[in-house]
Amino acid sequence: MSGPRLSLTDMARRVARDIPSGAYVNLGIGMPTLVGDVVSPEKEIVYHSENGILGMGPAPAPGEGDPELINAGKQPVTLVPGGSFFHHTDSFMMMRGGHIDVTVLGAFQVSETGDLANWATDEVGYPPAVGGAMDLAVGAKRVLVLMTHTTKDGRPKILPACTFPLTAAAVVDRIYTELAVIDVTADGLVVREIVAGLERAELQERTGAQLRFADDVVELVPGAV
Amino acid sequence: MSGPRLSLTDMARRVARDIPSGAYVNLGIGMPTLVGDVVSPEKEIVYHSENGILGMGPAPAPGEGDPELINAGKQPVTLVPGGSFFHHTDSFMMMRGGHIDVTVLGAFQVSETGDLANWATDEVGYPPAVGGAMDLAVGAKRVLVLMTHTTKDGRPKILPACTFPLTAAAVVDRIYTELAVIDVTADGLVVREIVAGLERAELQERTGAQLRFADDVVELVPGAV
Amino acid sequence: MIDKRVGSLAEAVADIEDGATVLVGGFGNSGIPVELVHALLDQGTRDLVLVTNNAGSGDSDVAALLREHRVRKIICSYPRTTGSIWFEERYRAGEIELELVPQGTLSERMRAAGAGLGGFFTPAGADSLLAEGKEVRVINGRRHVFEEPLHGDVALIKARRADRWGNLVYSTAARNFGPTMATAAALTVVQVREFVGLGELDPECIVTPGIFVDRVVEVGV
Amino acid sequence: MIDKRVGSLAEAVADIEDGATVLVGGFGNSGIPVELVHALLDQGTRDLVLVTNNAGSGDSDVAALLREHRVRKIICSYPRTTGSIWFEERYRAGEIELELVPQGTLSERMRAAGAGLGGFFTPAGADSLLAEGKEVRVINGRRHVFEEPLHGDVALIKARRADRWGNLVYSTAARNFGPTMATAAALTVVQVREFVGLGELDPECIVTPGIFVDRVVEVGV
Repeated sequence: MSGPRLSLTDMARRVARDIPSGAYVNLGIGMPTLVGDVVSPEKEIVYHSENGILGMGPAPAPGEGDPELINAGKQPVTLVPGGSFFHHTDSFMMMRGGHIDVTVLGAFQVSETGDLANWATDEVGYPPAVGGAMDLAVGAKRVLVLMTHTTKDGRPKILPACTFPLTAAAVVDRIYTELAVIDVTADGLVVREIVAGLERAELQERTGAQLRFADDVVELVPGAV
Repeated sequence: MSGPRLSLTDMARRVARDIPSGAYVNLGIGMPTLVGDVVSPEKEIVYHSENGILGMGPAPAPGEGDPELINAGKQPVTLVPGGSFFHHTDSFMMMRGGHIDVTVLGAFQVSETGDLANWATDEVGYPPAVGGAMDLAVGAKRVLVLMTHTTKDGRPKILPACTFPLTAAAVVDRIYTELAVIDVTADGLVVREIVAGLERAELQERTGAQLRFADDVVELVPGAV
Repeated sequence: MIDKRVGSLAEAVADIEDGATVLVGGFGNSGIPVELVHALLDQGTRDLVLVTNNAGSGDSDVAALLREHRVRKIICSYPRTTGSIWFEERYRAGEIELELVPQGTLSERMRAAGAGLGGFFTPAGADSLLAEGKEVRVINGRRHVFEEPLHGDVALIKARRADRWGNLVYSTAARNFGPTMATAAALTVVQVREFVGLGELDPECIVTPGIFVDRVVEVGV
Repeated sequence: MIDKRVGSLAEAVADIEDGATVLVGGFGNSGIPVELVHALLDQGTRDLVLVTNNAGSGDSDVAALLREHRVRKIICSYPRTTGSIWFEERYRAGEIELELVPQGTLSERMRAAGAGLGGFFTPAGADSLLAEGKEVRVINGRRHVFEEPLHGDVALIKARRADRWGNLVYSTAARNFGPTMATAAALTVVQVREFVGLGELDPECIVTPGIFVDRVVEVGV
């Protein structure tokens, strides 16, 4: 797709700005993982991993580390001072019980009422898999979605209603794409920020649901987020 | 009450014989606590306390011990090697979840179908208290009741149906009194053992429910149990 | 920087409001956050709903709250213990509401709150008076009663050590309700014997991860 | 004397029967009781119902059971991972039944079994296809789905150390499903890196008390 857009790093940086210091954060697999790399080092963030880790640190040096100390994406990680280990059931208490302040999730689709579809498509014959997505979506205090604005073939992913199977209804608080930052509000979708150089009409065109624009829409400048 | 009867120590000894080596055991407050004192030292028994102890040992020497290391009866205890501490919710998982092999409980009344009444009487105006009795009664693999055969004023405590509020229905496996050892079976109450010198008719007279007698009723000799 | 340590007991309980549901740790005299409860008494809050296993004994802590007419309702499993004179007095006078809950159910209801569950079926108490007015369902041939989650506005608990993240370890049987209550309250306040540096607690042995803790205060005992 | 140690992997799994429901610990490649699963493979049991978070990867352990047609049904949250070739092959051929469960619900259902509960209501999945055919109830304004306890005939798990009572401690994130599965099975079999003497494990740090464990076997890794 042509036209102005944020890079992946810009998108991750934009999400990172919204994570307050002191937050307990669970980053979903894939694109959301990038957010951890660009959070300001001045913030003290406690990362949670569904497989029983609080205080997850960066990957160990190659060849070092504990092969069983992995994150939800099955990649090797470390533990920071103050971190702890616990079993799966306790880990999901944290997720479902409202103890995680912020989660950043990928998505196939988000509806204008904050419904989230991020676990299954309409692909037939392929075995389904759900993991911890549903527990996290219903339980985190704040659910941020980080995704491309449209599918690879240009179809909108922000829709009046999801067409893919739901992960959870009415859970998404904010959507971050390469084009905009959009809040899910009781009055529908509200654009807070838009990539510099993109017309509002064009953003609407690439979006399946009706957008409103905040009074003070901010411009996001690629490379300077 | 006159006539042949077992002493408290005899009764506790008789119960202790039925606790197999290796068992996880929870002893109720009061009379059942005595059982722990007379179990054969050749058996290795792991005592559980509802307040989060497995491997509870005897009371510490006077003036020693940890004031917060107490049993369910709020008395100071110790921990044996191999013992562990855990929180209340985990402790009641053990009790309710069928992990305790044997519990010995006191009772106000037991019915012929094994209903247990051991938490409330018909006393009016006195505040009720239940503690862990209900969880233990429904959850232990084997529920043994250790109690006097009748009330202080001679009324039967073994009845066709309990008149006091139930703790749990159909949970008691065996009843131990100063007069007899009685099994609760699908065919009703079956006397397995009777104190030496007591007529069967007299035992029946002191019992509110119908008794049957096993083919091989054993005599219990006071002082030689 | 995350720092959940507060400098005084008074500060730790300063914003607890009238009418709050307060979970108070302890079993008998083991694990009671005595100093925090006295700070709450001094703070003056009224109309409290207390959730605690026993209803106090003698004149201290929970009993003192009862004595000073601060408690509207108590949710517990075993209010009647040796020396529970203030509870008994308030109860007989009809001045306090009592919700009696089997001990395992009490703990499990708080866990359900902490775990974000909508309730559960338990066999404990299903055959008893305590199931009256509640949904009873036969599951696998056995009667079960439906029990709802029990949330606290505040939890007051006692632990042995804490770091600035609020990670906790406990001491022997004083652990009892603490770890569960910590998960079930909107605000969890902990008194500890001592603070330790971040990283000094073994990550394999932390019982309550700091995510469940809001404030820790050192009382030295 | 209580001694749950057994001398060989073969002995540890000898009496597992055809048709058994087997809980297998592990998340990704962390905490999988590889040696126990291979012993089960060698033992020859068929028609298994496996409960495990992932459906195996490559040719080892769970994947090997699938390859050798030992598994009738799998209950898990994330069967599709890199290298889950045997699962995918069996699934596409219609040779294996799949019950897909949200990960937290999977763990919580096993906990309910271990805790003697009759089931619970969870918001996770209540808005989704995975709630189809299940009871849905609105609690405090939110949809919840009723989930039943999930019992195992056998649990196969991995821990770091055990004593002869079966007390266990784990290693970092390999703990994952182990402590919960240990509570939920009629027979819990554990492979450990090393045995230690009774009393050598800190009673404050034991994660799985021996009451939940039936057999431990030392595998040295």
